[in-house]
Amino acid sequence: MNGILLVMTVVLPIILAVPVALIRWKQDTHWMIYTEGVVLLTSALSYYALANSDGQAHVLFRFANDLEIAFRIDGLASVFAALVSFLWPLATLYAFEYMSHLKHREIFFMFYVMTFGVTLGIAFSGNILTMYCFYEMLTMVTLPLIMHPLSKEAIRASRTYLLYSLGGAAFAFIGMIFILYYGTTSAFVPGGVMNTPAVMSRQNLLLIVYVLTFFGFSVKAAMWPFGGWLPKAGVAPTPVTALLHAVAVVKAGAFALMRITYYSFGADFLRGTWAQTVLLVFVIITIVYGCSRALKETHLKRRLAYSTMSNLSYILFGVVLMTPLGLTGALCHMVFHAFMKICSFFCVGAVMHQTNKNYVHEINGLGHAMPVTFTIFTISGLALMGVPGLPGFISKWNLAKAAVASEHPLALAGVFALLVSALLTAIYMMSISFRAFCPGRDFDLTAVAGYRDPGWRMLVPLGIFVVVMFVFGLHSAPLVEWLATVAEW
Amino acid sequence: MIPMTAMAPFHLLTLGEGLEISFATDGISLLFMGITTVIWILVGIYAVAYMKHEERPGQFFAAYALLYVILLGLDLSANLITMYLCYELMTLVSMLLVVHNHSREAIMATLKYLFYSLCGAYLGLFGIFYLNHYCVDLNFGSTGRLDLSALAGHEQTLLIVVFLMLIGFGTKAGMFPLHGWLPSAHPVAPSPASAVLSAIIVKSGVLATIRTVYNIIGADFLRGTWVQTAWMSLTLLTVFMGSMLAYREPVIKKRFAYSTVSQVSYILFGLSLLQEQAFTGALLHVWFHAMIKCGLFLCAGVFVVICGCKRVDELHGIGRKMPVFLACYTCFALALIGIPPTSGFVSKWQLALGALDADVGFFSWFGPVVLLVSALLTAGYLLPIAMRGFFPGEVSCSEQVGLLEKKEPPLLMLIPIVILAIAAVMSGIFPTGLINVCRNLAAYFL
Amino acid sequence: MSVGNLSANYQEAIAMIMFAIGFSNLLLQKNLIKKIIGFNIMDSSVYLFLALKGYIAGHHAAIVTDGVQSVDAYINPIPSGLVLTGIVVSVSVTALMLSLTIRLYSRYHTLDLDRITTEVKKGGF
Amino acid sequence: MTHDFVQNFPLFCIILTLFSGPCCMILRGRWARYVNLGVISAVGVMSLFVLLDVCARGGSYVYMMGHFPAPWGNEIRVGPLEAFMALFFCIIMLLSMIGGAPQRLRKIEASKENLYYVMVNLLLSSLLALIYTNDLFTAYVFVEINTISACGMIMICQNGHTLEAATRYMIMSLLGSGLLLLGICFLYGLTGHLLMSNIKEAVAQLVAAGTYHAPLMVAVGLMCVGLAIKSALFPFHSWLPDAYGYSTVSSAAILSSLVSKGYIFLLIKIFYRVIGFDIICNSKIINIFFVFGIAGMMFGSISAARETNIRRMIAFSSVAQIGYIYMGFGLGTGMGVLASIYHILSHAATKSLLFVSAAGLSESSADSRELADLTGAGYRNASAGMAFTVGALSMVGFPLFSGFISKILFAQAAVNQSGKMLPTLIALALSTILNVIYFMRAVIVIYTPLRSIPAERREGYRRIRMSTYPQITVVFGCFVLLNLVLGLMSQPIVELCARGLGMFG
Repeated sequence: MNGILLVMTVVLPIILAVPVALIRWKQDTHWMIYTEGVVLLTSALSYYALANSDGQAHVLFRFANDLEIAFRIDGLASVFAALVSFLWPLATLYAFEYMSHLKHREIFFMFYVMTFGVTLGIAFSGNILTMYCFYEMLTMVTLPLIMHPLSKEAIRASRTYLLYSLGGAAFAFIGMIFILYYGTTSAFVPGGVMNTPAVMSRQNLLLIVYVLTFFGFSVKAAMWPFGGWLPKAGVAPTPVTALLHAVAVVKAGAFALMRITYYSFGADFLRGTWAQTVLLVFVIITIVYGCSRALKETHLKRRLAYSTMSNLSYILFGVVLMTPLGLTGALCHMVFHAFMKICSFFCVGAVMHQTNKNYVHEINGLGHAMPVTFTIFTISGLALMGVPGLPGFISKWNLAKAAVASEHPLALAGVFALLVSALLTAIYMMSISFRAFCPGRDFDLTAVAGYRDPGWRMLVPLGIFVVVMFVFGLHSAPLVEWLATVAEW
Repeated sequence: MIPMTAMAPFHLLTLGEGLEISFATDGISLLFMGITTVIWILVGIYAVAYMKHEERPGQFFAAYALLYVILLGLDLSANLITMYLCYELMTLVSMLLVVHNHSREAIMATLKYLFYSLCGAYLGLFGIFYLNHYCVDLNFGSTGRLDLSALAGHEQTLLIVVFLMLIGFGTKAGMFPLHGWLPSAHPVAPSPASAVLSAIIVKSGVLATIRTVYNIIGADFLRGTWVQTAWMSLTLLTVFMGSMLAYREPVIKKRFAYSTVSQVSYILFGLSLLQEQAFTGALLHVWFHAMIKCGLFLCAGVFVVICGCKRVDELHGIGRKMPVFLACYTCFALALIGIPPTSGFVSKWQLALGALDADVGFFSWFGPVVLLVSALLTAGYLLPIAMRGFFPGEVSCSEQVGLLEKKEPPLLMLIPIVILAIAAVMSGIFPTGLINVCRNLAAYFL
Repeated sequence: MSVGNLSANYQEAIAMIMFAIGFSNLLLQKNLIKKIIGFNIMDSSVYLFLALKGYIAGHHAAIVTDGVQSVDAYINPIPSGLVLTGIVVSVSVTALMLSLTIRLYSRYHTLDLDRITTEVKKGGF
Repeated sequence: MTHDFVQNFPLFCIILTLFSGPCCMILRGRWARYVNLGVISAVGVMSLFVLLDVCARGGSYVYMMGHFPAPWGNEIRVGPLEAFMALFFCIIMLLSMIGGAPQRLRKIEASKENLYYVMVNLLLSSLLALIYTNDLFTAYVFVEINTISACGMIMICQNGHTLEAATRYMIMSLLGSGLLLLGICFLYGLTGHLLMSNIKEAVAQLVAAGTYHAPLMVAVGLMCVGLAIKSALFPFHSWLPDAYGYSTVSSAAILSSLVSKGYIFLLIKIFYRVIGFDIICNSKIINIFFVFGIAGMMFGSISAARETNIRRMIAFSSVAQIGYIYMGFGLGTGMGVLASIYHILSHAATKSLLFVSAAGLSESSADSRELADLTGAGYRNASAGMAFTVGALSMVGFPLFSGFISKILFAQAAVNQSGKMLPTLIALALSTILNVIYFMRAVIVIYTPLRSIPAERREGYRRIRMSTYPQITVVFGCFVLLNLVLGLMSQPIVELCARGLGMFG
């Protein structure tokens, strides 16, 4: 039963999404209701599956004896799946209003829903082959979403995206093969599956492969220098940028990295090796690089994209600490950053949708016209800065705790980088709020009089996100404890 | 009498594990709460009258009240986390006060203020992250909470971290090198705001430093290390530099701001000596400087909104028009310089004595010398206003002043100033009670 | 390989040399006709080689004229068969090549392959 | 059907195709076409029966032609792998012939059409012979027939490009076959046999005795180089792009996916049945294959990425794929060869699909083959667009499609080889990236909306519905299905190939 349920959760949205584009619907509301229904159904299914998962692997089919597509729910899977399943319905709701005056909406939503299924597939994948397959599929399914505007730059962006992601996957492939060969099993086992006697003889080779694999997967996690696609992909409609390029896709990359690091290669095997040092360096560079680019960027969405880049590297920082605490911190930030960033993206999206303004210097005084939106934006900005009482601080705290505890020479540098990026975050987020709320004495508010806050379909998700943020920020203990149990091995 | 040790803390809520938000009262917190409350009431009265001249008084008072609550939270916080929480919130809310009139330079100054404060706060946070691992817990205790067994081998790192924390919290206290926000934030803020800024907000930096050094790390750990030396030299440098800049600064509020920079570093110097009497002096100076500088800024407010003067040389002959007011100003000036028997003298005397019998070698005599020099400079940049105010000399009063009719400022503005002036002088004449309190506190820490 | 056995089977050596000549002609000549000639030289050298493999000194060709004699009266006939087959193949290939050459010549009025190539490129598709 | 009857089928196939060729010469175009299709499908059915039979009997058998037993007579050798290859080749050929039909009919003048089918039949017969024969010299003869018919297929629609391409093709393959022939003669001289099995025994004795090592290696080297030239291994590929790029679709599809594969299959037979694989592995030849294979993968992809003509781009990608196959040999393990064989299959299935769909795309864009002009072709000709996308993904090695499996097989084969592991894996990764660069560029171009190119360049653009050429749509369906089958149910096929390979030795 459970097996079928799992498979259904992944396959159902992919199948049920097709009618959205194929059927000729009489009215828009019909297919909107249908889409939302499918998404809600999938979320319900996945939560049900999480609620009573038996922890068994369920094989869908086999490529070969040792190559099988199998689904399994464990702690990590449930974190990611729960997160995604919570966000998707809200994002879809938001998307309805955002896309309201764009073309080819049915096609867009078809792929949007399909992506849900594929993402869940990544979450539930029980072995590395499955994960790899869904990872590749994710690329192809999200491609049309980026291409959707069909403008020149959208095409260019999608080409870049494709090149980066598939190229990264090509290197991830190497790691997969190695795990298939050197691992005792291809399934994910906390603590790693390395076949120790076979490994010991050729440790360095394995480390090289690990680093290559890490780079491969880190393309989706937008690690420097492989993150170039992320800002470019900002041309996509905001629901895509917000949900996919702040949560689903990029977090899938981080998720994959957690899998290979902690569940395949094994953190104990990697801790203290040169590989860890190398990766730490890259991650720290990314943390600072992303923020400073965000500071220079004047296009709102691209600015947020760069900030995503650096925030993802917070997660990777936790990952490469190679300790349970580190993984806890990483998971923590994975969850919290999802809410903070999707919230800020939605605010920006609301601005773009209501006013067609895309650049920082255009939003002067809008705070008086769209108070709700910009208040929420400010809150999410404060959260990203890591003001205590909001989730950003919690994840920073856990990451820093892990870093200091790991006593790795570079870890302190990492903590410092976190704070530097927090400072830069403050500047590039707060400067937006300032422009919006304090345009200066000589600014006449009639210029923005025409603009309003968006409709309920946009505001409801935003409100929910804010509430969630405060709840997590003020009382994160249960969640963090759960994550800690997940992260143990 | 004031309880020394912290009572059983009141636990509000838990952000995450290891992140308790809890409050408790101990001597230090009561001391700071006291001064905060006094200042807040007086400035509140003053502001009622003052804000008639500004727009959006509602917003101002909202932020003002909120800030008071947060400051109380800061004073009462029972562990570093709570303190940091209030510290950040304080920054954000006081930002609202600074930005209050939305002029371009106000916004710029606010961003600068935000940037500096966050720099400081994050340096502090860095330290907190680090200490969290090497401390038993982050609750405030008498002799430090370091977990020496865990610390073994990381002392040097810890020292670096502590130094960073000192600089970080020193930012709010306007200590070199991160003092740059004061002179730009004060002039743009409404005068009540700048009054509380330099009377209380900067003191929160001092409070944070005390908490870190004396409650968490413990004075003994730092005594004689390079950190102490570096700290002392930074403070002395700030003392001198601050008064020097103030001396060369024509704009009134900027001049007072620079003077704040130097005066607060008196306090930090006292703390950096890690010596009982110096500590007493520092605590005293917290009180006295709060009252005096608050008063000065209130005066500045009068200068600005009543006389419409921004620069010093526009004030000639002001004493002819509003003698009582200028008399109060003179009291403040004398107190800040430290002319006996005013309050400033008492605290500086304690500081000097503490410096002299602290065994910090070179600094034990160099410190007092610098204090003296800066006192002279203080005289140099405060007194001329009073003198030219009363005795404009053959050049008759400046044109702005000339336009004024002979009239004191409105009562609501005058009364707080007078009260503060009297307090500033009297507390110098009868300092015993306060000194005892501070002595006990010092004895409790050292 | 010492000079001794080189001289011992000089015929094979000659065959190889011819092969080399033909091969290099087929490869390097620009002129199509010369290429074809080179090809023929190459093949014939191989046939020579084969024939040598089959030939046994002092035996007759495996053609029965005056009654079947004992096996060691004849040379090995299989290579001869192979040679015949090979000749057929090479003839047909040569024919094909020649016809190609004629077509190209009638189009581009040259036998120089490189020039033809440039012509083609110029002509576009 | 009884084995006694079925066992004749291979011979029937060869004979049938061989003689149906000349028949087509006297038939009118249409009839010739039907005959050709009929023959191909008949051969396919027969090969299927042979396959079933062989699998049922669980072994290979040797079929004596004429009345002379080995070592004098000529033989056919049939095993699961041979039968399966024959079947597969027939399927691909059938699909490419149907898929290429419309364009062929437009390009070739009616009087010549039947000649084309002559060529195709001869080609098929030579391929079958190459697959089945157990006699080296027969192999040589059919290699030549193969060359001639392929040349004819290239030049069938006569224009400068095809003529020149055909000439170059001829020259290169003549060089190749010359070397092959010389190698065979050497081997004959050394062993005195032409039948593979006998040669192998003799060679085994030679190696055991340790005599004639140099000549043996020379012979092997000559044959390998010869076949490498004929199968367009880098750097002998100069003839390939033009030959595939300008000939008519079905020729390109068949040439790229079958002809070169026939030679490669012969090479495998030489490895296993003539020389003995371990001897090959001990020689340095495989390392040369390895190096040139990887070089081919890189170079082919890079030049494909620089191409703007879509047909030539696909052709260059064939160079890269051939490189994969030789790299597989170069690994020098049974796994490696197995991977290569699987790649032969998947590449055949994919490449012909790509050629046919590319033709469909360019037909919808005023017969232009320039990538820039194909903008939006995916919308004009939906089925071709889909098909091309699938092919491209399979080439990139996207899961679910055949390319992925062969990639995995290569990688797994490499992991066993400690020395060549990292180079292989990294080469795989890089060439995947390169594939992404040019194939995905093409895919994105064909799905870019038309508005980006000016209106005056759009004349001749037309919309091609699935109903316009139903048979082609069906062909696309079959190709995609084939890809999916190879991608999802690879296990039985791999096992079959492995068994067949095992019986080679």
